[in-house]
Amino acid sequence: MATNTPNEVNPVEPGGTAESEAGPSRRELLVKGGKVVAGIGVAALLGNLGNWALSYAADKEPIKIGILHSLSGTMAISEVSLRDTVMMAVEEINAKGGVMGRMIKPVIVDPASNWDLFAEKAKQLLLQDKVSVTFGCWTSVSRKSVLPVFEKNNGLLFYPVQYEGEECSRNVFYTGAAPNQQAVPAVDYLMSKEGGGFTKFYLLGTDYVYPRTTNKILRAMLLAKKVPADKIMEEYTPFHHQDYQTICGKLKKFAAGGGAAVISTINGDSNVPFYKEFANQGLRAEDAPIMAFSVAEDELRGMDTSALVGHLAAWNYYQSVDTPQNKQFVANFKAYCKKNNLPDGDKRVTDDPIEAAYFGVYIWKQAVEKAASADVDKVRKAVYGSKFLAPGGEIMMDAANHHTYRPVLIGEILADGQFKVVSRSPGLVKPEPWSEFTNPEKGCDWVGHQGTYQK
Amino acid sequence: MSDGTTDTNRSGGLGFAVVGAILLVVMPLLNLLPPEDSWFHLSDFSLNRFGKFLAFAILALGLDLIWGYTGILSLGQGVFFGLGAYCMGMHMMLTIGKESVYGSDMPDFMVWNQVKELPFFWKPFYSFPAAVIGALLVPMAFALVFGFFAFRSRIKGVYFAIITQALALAAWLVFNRNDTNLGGTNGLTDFKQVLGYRLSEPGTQRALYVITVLCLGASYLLCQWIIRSRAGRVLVAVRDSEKRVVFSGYTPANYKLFVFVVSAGLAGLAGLLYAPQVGIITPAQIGVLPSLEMVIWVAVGGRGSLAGAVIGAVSVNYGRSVLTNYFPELWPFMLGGLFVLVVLLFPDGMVGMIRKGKDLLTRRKAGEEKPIVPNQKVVVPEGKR
Amino acid sequence: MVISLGRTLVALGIVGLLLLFEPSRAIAADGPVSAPPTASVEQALTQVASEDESIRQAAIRLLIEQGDAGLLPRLEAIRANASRSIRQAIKPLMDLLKNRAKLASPDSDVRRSAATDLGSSGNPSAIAWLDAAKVNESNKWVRYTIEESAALLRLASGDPSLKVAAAEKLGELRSGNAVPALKALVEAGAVAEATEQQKVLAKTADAAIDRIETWGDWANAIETIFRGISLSSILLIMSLGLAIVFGLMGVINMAHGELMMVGAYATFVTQQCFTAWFPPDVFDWYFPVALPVAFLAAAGSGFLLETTVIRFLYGRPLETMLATWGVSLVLMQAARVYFGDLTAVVAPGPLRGGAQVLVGVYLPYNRIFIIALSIVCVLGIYFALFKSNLGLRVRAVTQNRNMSACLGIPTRKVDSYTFAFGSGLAGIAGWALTMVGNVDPGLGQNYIVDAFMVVVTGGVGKLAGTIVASLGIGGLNKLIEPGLGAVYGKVLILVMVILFLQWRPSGLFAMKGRDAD
Amino acid sequence: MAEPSSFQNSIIYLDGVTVDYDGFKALNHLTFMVDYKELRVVIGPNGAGKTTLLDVICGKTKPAAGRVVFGQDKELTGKHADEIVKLGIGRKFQAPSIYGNLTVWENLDLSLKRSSKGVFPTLFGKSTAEERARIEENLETIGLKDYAHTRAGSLSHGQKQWLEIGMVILQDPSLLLVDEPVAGMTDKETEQTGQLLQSLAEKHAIIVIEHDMEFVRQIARIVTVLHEGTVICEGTVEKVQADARVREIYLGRQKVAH
Repeated sequence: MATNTPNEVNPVEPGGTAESEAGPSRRELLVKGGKVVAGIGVAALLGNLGNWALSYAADKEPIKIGILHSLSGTMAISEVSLRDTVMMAVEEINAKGGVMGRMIKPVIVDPASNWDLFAEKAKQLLLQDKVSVTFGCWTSVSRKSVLPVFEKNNGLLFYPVQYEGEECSRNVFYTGAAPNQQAVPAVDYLMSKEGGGFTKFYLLGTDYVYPRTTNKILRAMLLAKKVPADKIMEEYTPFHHQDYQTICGKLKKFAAGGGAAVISTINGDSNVPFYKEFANQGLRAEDAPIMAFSVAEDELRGMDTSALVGHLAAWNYYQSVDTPQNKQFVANFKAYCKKNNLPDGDKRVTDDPIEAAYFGVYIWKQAVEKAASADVDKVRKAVYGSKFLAPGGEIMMDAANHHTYRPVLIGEILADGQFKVVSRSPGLVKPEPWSEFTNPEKGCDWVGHQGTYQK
Repeated sequence: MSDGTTDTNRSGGLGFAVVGAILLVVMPLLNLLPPEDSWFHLSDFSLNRFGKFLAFAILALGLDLIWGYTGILSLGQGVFFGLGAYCMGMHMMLTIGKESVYGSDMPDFMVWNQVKELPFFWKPFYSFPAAVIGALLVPMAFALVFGFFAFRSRIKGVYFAIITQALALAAWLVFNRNDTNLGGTNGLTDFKQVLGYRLSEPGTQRALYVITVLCLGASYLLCQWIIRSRAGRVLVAVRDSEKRVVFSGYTPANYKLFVFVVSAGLAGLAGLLYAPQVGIITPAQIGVLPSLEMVIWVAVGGRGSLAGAVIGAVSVNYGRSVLTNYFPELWPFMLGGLFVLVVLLFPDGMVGMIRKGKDLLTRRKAGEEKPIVPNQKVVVPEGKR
Repeated sequence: MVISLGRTLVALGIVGLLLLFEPSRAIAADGPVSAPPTASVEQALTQVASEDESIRQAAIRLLIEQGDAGLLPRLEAIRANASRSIRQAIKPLMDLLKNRAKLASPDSDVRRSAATDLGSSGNPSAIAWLDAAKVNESNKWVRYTIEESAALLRLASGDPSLKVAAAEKLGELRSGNAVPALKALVEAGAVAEATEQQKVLAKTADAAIDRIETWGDWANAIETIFRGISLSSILLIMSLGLAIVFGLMGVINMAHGELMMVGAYATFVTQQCFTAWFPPDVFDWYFPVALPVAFLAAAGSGFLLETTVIRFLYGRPLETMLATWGVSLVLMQAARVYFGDLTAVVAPGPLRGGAQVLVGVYLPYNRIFIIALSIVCVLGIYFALFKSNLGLRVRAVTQNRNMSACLGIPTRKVDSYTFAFGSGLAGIAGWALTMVGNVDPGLGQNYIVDAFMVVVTGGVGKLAGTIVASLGIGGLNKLIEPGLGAVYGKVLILVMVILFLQWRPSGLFAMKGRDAD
Repeated sequence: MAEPSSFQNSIIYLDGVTVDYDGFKALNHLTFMVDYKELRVVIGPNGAGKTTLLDVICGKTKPAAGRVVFGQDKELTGKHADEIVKLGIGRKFQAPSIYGNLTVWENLDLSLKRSSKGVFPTLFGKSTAEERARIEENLETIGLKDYAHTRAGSLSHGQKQWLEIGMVILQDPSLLLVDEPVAGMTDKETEQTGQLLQSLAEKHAIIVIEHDMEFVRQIARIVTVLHEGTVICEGTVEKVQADARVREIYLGRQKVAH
């Protein structure tokens, strides 16, 4: 899927002072710098042999897993958190004796927010490091870039971010939401009496695959629900767009007379300028709420939330979800970040992709144990239909379509960057990679069929 | 000619043959012959990756021609690279056929974009020769038009650099648009075959590698021929004193246009070879930052030296590939730092350093003639001061 | 020299800010008096939770007529224990009461938003409340909204004569919010079986729509112009420092965007210091304080950049560009490592929201502020260049470096200070940009290519060129965007710039004369 | 042709040319002509418009008013510099303008007059024996025979000046514009340069701009004095030196003792 969201590491947070925050990271940098000086020569000489040497330094026969998240470049801000999460899960599992008595040994690579480097690093993980499973990717394009590599070499990828659907790969497990688990229920909610009974929809997104596909589904859905076509507007802005004056002007005109809601799939750093402009042009959350699919706690951390309060988001998990295991999870995550001197330490927050990345590791672990093997084909079968008590409540892997049953939660943004849940699906929602509105004839099934099939 | 090619004349032929033999014969054999666990075995992955670097080296040659020799800084080479890669990519998209996710004859992204009919500009790319010719001619034609307007009005120096940068930004924005039917941010991917050969087969990749090496060799010889011709000296002359070139009866704009178009063609060729080897081409490869990075390759290797361009492209990309494994957060520091360092201290890059080292060793013997340093500023550049 | 100029700018900035800090706009309005609940009210309060729909409706009607916000806590209690259908039934009642109470709020924004809500509630009882509130209302725009809401409610009421009057009123108010309702009336009047009354009403509504839409076009035009000016001022403020350095040294500083980022982070850090060390009621002051901090941080970085890198590359503008780009990579990554997150600063109170100047025309304060700041910067630079000693030297070196050196002007120092000053301006730009966007490592990249274009189009050495070019590029951009969208707008502008350079290859105000090239 | 018959003999003819730099009139309604095979020296104080005069002739600067005629009937006004060069006007700049990264030989080779200097003829062109002989001969003339394969950037200042003159000669122009050729030269070099120019004047028309009065006396036949963009005096060296206005300008404005 999607977002260019914030969340790496490290900012100065409210309450702390700038200096005291900058200190450790600077020292950290110096230490790293030292390592570089020492390491560069060796690394440059050994090149790929380095990996080989490292892997033999470990204990007897660990299971190797790959972590394929951008640690530098524009996406680092989002993806570093997922690496941390996976590492935390790995540490937890290893502390309890590993998988079938074997330690998990993560191989971390950095595709540097560069899509073709994603393909290269995926090849490296599969062909050279021969990992059993890979946890990674954030943007749709990075997933699409590695997909052929995984399919060609029969690898296994756990993809933890909500996405646009219309994909059904034998080599990927999708632990984030399919469109029918996020976008569709969110709009359903807005149309309901409880949600405000909105009748006009402005679909606004960053111009790439996730917003385009999501909006295609939403448009089909709205038309099916008898919303006239002239009450639906669709607009896309380029990545990193900053100037939302014109769009907010259009929006104001569209919203006049009431009953209008904005469905935002705006990505990453465009959000703050958009919300600010929206508020400054005199638009209110009461008249025209913005329902966002790419704004989560991690993005709101350290952001000026004043312009966002009262607007909505749809996810499958929030840090504020009130379950005992979630309290434990949040506390563990903060403790992990603090212990490992990760930037921001215990000020870190959890959100939907973090939870999805986390339980993905456990789903894989359970499957390996069930299959008594780390072999991709065996693990795949063992994943089908497996359940896990995730922080946000029990989730279940679909019996055939490689996606995940999850609950749908609509949240309202609060001033502290957390969400108040205003609506919750009655139970777990079955994932549908092919939307009933745009591809009613298609289904995804790797048990009874060979992937995508005609119903 | 003086730009270091005088010594290439003497020892260059041999060096070219040796390097060519290693790249063309030894590397594929190392991939093919030794058993997989041998120390000498070169994995499919490494060979394929190296092929990608060599494709970049072709682009670097073109950039060296325009920047190193002629002194025109083009910050828009990524655009030409992208045009070439997209032409090839479009062909490969069309050959996927029913194997795609949607099982449609149309490329996947058009299906989800609800494009019902293949846009007209896609149609020629059903043909492989058309795609190859397009990958070369489209960038060249684009460079011809853009360059014609730029050079005709005597836009130069910093001005030219800035408008080519703006061009890269504009191209990036346009390619990112979904309604241009070029695949948007996701670009073109999931290629299956080229000319009926499966891209997933190591043999196909090996063949692509060999073709890349051959293209690189041919490009190298082409560039060498250009710079050794009188026209090549005019290019250097343009860099040294454009005013004098005008007053010697040449029209510098035509020469600049020529070299700009050639460099665009080489960038297109690089893109053409890149797409099938990497298996994806996205707008991320053609924007402002990648275009600037291409300049780094040449700067690091040594501008004004063809060998330098090749060495720079390969070593910077190899460095990135390896170092991002170990020091991901430090890579941008290194890249930036390297660039500042090279510009400040080693304006002739790695080749310049090697040459200087060699000179130190041979000075006693050779004596008389001063080493020729291509980038030493002799004439204060026009435009400023 | 630079410092004294910095001081001037700081002073000007602070003055500008003070002008924005308006005295608080509290007014004393009499709220609805909370009388002790009468027996009927008490009865209604129990009936409101009745499962019987008709009883419940009657109770709700009564409570609305009473309009007593004092009952809210009790209703809340009832709602907490009620079933879902009852909860949903009570909610509109509570919203109405809440909004009625809010009509008496001291905060004009709250009053206004309450009036808007009442207008869209569709409940005729609110008409009387609104009419009552209007009498005491001193704020022009709140009164406007009250009138608009009342008219909207009347338009939805049953009385035909009221409806005609309301339609007329809404036309008079140029209320964009009324258009959908008015259009519905026009449609109702157009059908064959429409009554005479409906036809009259349709005619009135049609006339009202006409007025509203004509005005809407005007408002749109005004806002478009404002947006153009606003974007131009952002470009201008970014380009000024760049242009000065370009004029003097022939160098485009590719790290200029990252120096802006330094300014933005300086602002962010200042904000963090304020939240940490100062009481919350002086929090808003972090922003003016951040101005000199941002200026000095960026100027310092610029000075460092000049002394360690750029001075060794004189006479090689292209190499300088590349080296500064290397520096920009390093700075960006440094920010990513130190600050990481996508962060943003909290706008100080006076810069939040917008001023409504005309019906349908909102001018956000942050944008007005940036426009004002760009004017201040231009004036500041004008004085620095033309009225100060350093300025004289800068101009001398810009025109003829060798001659200046012969006359004993320390050209090296002039370069150094000018570069630092240009960088400081970048810091100010970064400071100002925190008001419209994020503070993140990519901040500098967002508009920077546009800023380069401005400088190139404007030409070397003339402030006026930069001003005209940024107005041109910014204005055109906003003019084209509504029609073509942001992307093709940018592409079109690039084409226009290239064509423009055909006509003037070295920019709008190129230096003429023998030394020109 | 509407020109009076006396202009029929001039190789270059400027008619009422005005050049305006932001209000400053570098040339003010200047009328000026030079005959075929004439060696003309133009002198004048700083800012008199001497270099601008050359700029206008070779198309580097566009006049605001007036016109420039080359030969009998070739209108130069509005033409680009490269077109004007092809018509047969060569120029040596004040600061030596050569290709520092090429050898002396290559410098000359590029300057040699050829039938076409378009991209493709140049790309495929090979030097003929005759062309090489001309370059050899030229090297002899400018005294750089021993430096043929030296990088031009490492020549001495005087050698660079000569190289540039050599390059201009190889273009075989009918009119040579020479801007301060002896600036920075030693006395001996100056004298040699003078001889060189005089010998060239047998085949070409030459306009020399010079400050050094000694040198002017050595080479000049007719001297034109420019002041504030107009001709104030024209004639032999003696006549010019005797002219009261010239003395006033030089002595009154700046103490040039030459």
